[in-house]
Amino acid sequence: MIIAKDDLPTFLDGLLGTYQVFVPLADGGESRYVPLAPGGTFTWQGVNTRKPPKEILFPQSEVLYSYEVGGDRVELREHFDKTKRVVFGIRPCDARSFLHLDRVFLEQEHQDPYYRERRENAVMVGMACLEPASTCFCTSLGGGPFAADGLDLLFIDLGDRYLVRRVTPRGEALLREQPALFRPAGEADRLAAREAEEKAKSLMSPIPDLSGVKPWLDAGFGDPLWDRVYEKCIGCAVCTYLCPTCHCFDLTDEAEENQCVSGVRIRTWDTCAFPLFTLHASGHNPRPTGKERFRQRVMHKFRYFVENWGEAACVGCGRCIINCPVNLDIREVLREIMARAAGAGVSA
Amino acid sequence: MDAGPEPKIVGFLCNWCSYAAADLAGINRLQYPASVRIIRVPCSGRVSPLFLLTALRRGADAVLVSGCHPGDCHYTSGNLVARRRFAMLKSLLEFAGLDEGRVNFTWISASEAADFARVTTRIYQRAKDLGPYRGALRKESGVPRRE
Amino acid sequence: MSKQEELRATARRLLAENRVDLILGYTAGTLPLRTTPFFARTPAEADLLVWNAFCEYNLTNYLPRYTGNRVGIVVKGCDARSLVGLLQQNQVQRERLYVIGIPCAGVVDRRRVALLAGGAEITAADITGGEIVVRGRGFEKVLPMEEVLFPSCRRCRYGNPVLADVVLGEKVPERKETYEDLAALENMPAVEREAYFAREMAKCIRCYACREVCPMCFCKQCFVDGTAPQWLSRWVGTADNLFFHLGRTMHLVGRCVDCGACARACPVGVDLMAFNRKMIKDAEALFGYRAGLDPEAHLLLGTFDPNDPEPFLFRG
Amino acid sequence: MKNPYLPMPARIEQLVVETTDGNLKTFVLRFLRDEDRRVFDFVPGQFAEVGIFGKGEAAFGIASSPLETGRVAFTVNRVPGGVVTNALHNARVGDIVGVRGPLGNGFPLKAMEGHDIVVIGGGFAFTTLRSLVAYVLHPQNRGRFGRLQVVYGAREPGLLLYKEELEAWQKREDIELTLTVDRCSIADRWTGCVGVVPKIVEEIGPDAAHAYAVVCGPPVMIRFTLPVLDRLGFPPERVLLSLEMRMKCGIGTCGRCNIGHKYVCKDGPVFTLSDLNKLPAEY
Repeated sequence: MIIAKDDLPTFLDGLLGTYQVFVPLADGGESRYVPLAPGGTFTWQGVNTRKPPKEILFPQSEVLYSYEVGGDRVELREHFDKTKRVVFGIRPCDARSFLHLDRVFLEQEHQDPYYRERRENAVMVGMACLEPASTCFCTSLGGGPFAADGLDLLFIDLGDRYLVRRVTPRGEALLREQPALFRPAGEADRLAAREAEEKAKSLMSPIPDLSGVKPWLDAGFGDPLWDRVYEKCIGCAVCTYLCPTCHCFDLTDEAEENQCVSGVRIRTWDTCAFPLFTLHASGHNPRPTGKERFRQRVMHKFRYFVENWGEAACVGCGRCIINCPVNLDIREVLREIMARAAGAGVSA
Repeated sequence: MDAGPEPKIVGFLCNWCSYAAADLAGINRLQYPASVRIIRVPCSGRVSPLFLLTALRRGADAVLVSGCHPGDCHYTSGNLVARRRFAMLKSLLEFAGLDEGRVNFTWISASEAADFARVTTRIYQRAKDLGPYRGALRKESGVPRRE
Repeated sequence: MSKQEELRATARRLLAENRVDLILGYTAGTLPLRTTPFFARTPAEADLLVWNAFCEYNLTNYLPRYTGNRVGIVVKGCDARSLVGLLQQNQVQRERLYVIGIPCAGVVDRRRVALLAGGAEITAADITGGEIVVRGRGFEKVLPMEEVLFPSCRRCRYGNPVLADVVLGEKVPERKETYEDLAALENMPAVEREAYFAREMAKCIRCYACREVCPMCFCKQCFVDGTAPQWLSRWVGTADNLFFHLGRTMHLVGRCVDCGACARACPVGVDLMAFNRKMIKDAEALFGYRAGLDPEAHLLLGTFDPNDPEPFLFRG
Repeated sequence: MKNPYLPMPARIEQLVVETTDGNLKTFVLRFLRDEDRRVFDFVPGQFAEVGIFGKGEAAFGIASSPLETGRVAFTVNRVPGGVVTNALHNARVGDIVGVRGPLGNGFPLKAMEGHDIVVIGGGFAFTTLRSLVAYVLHPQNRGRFGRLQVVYGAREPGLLLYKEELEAWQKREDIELTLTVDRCSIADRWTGCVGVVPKIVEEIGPDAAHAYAVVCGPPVMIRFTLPVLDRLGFPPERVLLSLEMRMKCGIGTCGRCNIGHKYVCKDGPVFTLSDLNKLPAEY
C-alpha cells in the first residue's frame, strides 16, 4: 500500500483513539521511543535510537504484583499492562530483537505473562533503513535494512510517500482502520522500493563473516584470548542495558515503609557485567572477575543462545559499539575470534 | 495549632549531648513538637549523608542533626570532622533544589534543654510553613504509596 | 618529535629495558572521534600507542587492578590529579609506577561535535591546527577546537600534570578557572533547579558507567549494591536515581578532580558534573581545598580545622 | 495460564532447629490454598523459591518427600548478611511465606529404578538427599530400587541434619547408613566414623556395577569424591550432582544461573557428571 508522507500525522493521530503510539524522538543528542501526544509531531533522521524499543515490552522497572499480608491470609494482585500500543518507526534490527525476546519470554515451558500481555497488545510498525550507519552489521546476523521479521508492517520511505508492506494480518488490520489514507502500490512504487533496498544494502559496511565464531567458541572457553580481550572493559551496564536482545533481570521486594505487611515485587533490568549478578550468598562467585563476565556476554550472545535457539542473540544494531564508554568494539572481538578460528585454531 | 498535615521530622541526636538535652527537656516539662522523631546516634560524626537522604526519601519532611559543640566531642573530634561534611551536604542538597529549612544542623549540649525545645520548635514551624516534602527524592518508585 | 612519537619512544624504551610490565596508554579507536585504552606489553606494541585530542579516558581508573605489576601510565593533567588522589588513599604504590605525563590542551567532547554537526552520522574526523574537520555522508564541517573541547577542559587550570616521572612535549598555557558553568543553575529559584535535576535524573538508566569509569570509585562494595541495609531500590526512577547521584557526589567531595570521565561515559547524557562542580567550588571557597594536588595531604573530609566555618548551622 | 512469578502462600507449621550452632532450621510449610497443594507436585531433587514478603526470595532444595502429603519442608542455612535466610530464621510458627515451585528437574527417578543407589552427602547439602532417601524408603517405592547405601558427613556431630530420622534409618535393614564427622570430642559420644566423606566412601567401596551415585555437598567434598567414584568404576553417566547457583526467576529467563548454555534452574539443578563434563567449569 501507499500513503502520502503528508498523511502520516493524520494516520498516527487517528490511531491515538485506540492506541498509545510510540515514535522515535531525539532530545538533545539522546533518543528513545516515546508516546506521541495528540496532534504531536516528530521527525527522526538518525538510524537507531540511543535506547532500543525493548523497554516498551520489557521496561527497566515494573511491578509484578502487590501483596498485603493479613492475619491469616495474603492478598496478591498482579499488575498486568494491557495497554494497546502501536510502536512506529522501528528499525529492522530492533524488530528482529523482538523475536529473540519472544523466545526467552514466550517459547519456554513457563511463559512470562507480563511480557506476553504487552507483546500481544503491541502492533509493531517498522521503518526500513535507507542509509545504514557505519556501525550497522545486521546483515551479518540474518537481518537486513529492509527486513520485516518481527514486524506487523514495514514502511519504506520513497521521498514524498511511503510504501507500506503488510507483514501480518494484525498489521493489515491496522491499515484497514483508516482505509482512506492508503492506496494500492503501483509497479513504479515497487520498483522504487527495490532500488532503495539495493542502495541501502550497498551502503552497508563490509560485513564480517561470522560463520566461524560459534565453532571457535565451542572449544574456546579456556583460550588465552579471554585474558586480554576484556582488559579495557570497565564493567558497566551500557552494552547490556542498551542492547535490544539482552533480557536479564532481577526480582526484588519493595516493602512499603519497610514493613512486611504490604508492598510490591518488582522486576528490574540486571546485567552479567555486574559481579553481584552471580554472587552467591556464601561469597562464592562463579564469575569473579571482568574476564569471566565479559566472556559470558560474548559466549551467551554467540554460542549459548545459538545452542538453545539456533541464532545469535545479536541483531547488529551497533548500540554497544557506539555507546561503550571505552570503545570496546564487539566487531573487533568477533574479528579476533575469526582470526583465531582461521589460524591455528584453539590454543588450549 | 493550625490545620494541615503535621510534618514528620527526623532528628539524629548525639548520645552525649543533644539526646541528653532532649531528655532533660522532657524532665523539665519543656514543650517541644511531637513531630520530631529522635534517632540516637553515638556521635554526630556517625551521621552519614545517606541517613538524611533516606529519611527524606522515605517520608521525612525535615531532618535535624545535632551534636556537641565544637571542642566538646566525647570522641575529641567527631563533630569537627562531621562539620565539614555537613557544610558540604547542606549546600549540595539545597543546590539540588531542596528547600532551605528541610535539612538542619545544630550543636546542643546536654544542659541546653531550652535550646533544644526552641530549635526543634523553629524547625517544626518552618517545616509546617514549607508543607509536606514532595520533591524529587520522593518521586515515583516501585511502591504504590498511600498518603 | 611529536608528543606521540616521544610517547612511543619512551614506552618502547621502558618495555625494552624491562622497567615496567605494561604501559597503560591509548591506541586508535574503531570510531571517529575516539581512541581506546591500550595495554602495551611489548616494544612492538608500544608503536601502536597514540596521543591526540581524542584521548578522553582517565586511565588511572585501571591502576588498582594492576597492583602486582610495574606499570607505566600515560596521564593528562586531570589524570595526574586522580593519581594523586589514589596515592593519598593508598590505592596504588608510587614505586611501582612510571608516570608519563603529557601536557594537555583539552580533549574533544564527541557529543558536542555530533550536536554541532547536525546529528547525521560522522564517519571521519581530523584535527588540523586549531580546527577539527568532521565528515559524514554528504557533508563536511569545520569547527574551531576551542568550541568542541569538553567543558571540564575549557576551564582546566591543570593541563600540565602535577605529578610525572617524565613530561613529554611543551607545557600548555594555564587556563583561568571560573565557575560560570554553575552560575545559571545557582541563579535559578530552588524549585526550578529541582525540576532541572529531576529531568536529568529521569534520564539515568543506572548502568553505573559513571561509577565504573571513575578512578575515585574504587570501593569494593558500593553503597548502591548493599542489601543490608539496602539504601537504594533497584527501581530505576527519578527519586532513586537522584539518591544515587547525591550519595555518589557526597562520596566524591574533596576527591573529584573534575576530569569529566563520568559525563563522557554516560550513555544518556545526564548532567553529571553540576553536583561535583558545586562541591569543588564550595570546597575551595569554604576550606581553600583543591583535590589531587598533594599526595601527602589529608582528604578534605578526613580532617578538620578547629576554625572551620559553620555556614550551615541553624541557630533557631 | 498460571503466572510463574506469583508465590503460593504457605504457613510455617513447624520449625526445627537442626544443628547445635543454630544456623540450620527446617521449616515445615502448609499451603494456605488447597489448589496450591495440588499444583505443588514434585520429585526429589527439585527446589522452590521461598520468600518472606518484603524481603525477597531465595532458592532452596525441597527436603521433604513427595509422599509426605500436604506439607513441604525446607532446611535453610542462615548466611551472614543474607537478607532472605536471616528473615526466614527470624520467622515464627504461624508466619506466612511465599513459595514458588516446584522448580528444576529433580533426580531422574525413572532411570534410577532397578539400580542400587549410593547417596553421598556432606553438611547442609543433605536436604534434597533426605527427600530422595525418604522417597526410596517408602513402602510404595522400596521394591523398585536395589541396595541403598548412604554416606553422610558433617564437620562435627552437632552439624548433622535430621538426627531423629538418621537414628530411625540406622535401625532399618533396607538402608546401609554410614555417618561420619571430620572431628568430634568425647562429649559428643560419637559412635560413627571419623574422617572426611571421600575417604569413607573409598573405604566402604560401594559396588558400581548397577549403581547410581548421588553426590551433594560442599565443593571441596565433591572435588575429592569424584575421583574416588571414578576409581570405584562409576561411569559419569551414573554419577548425579545437584548444583547451586544464584537464582532469581527459577524458570530460565532472568539469565544468571547458566553454566554454558544450560540453566541450573530449569535444566538442573541435577546433572549427571557426563553432562557437566561437557559444560564449561564455571560454577
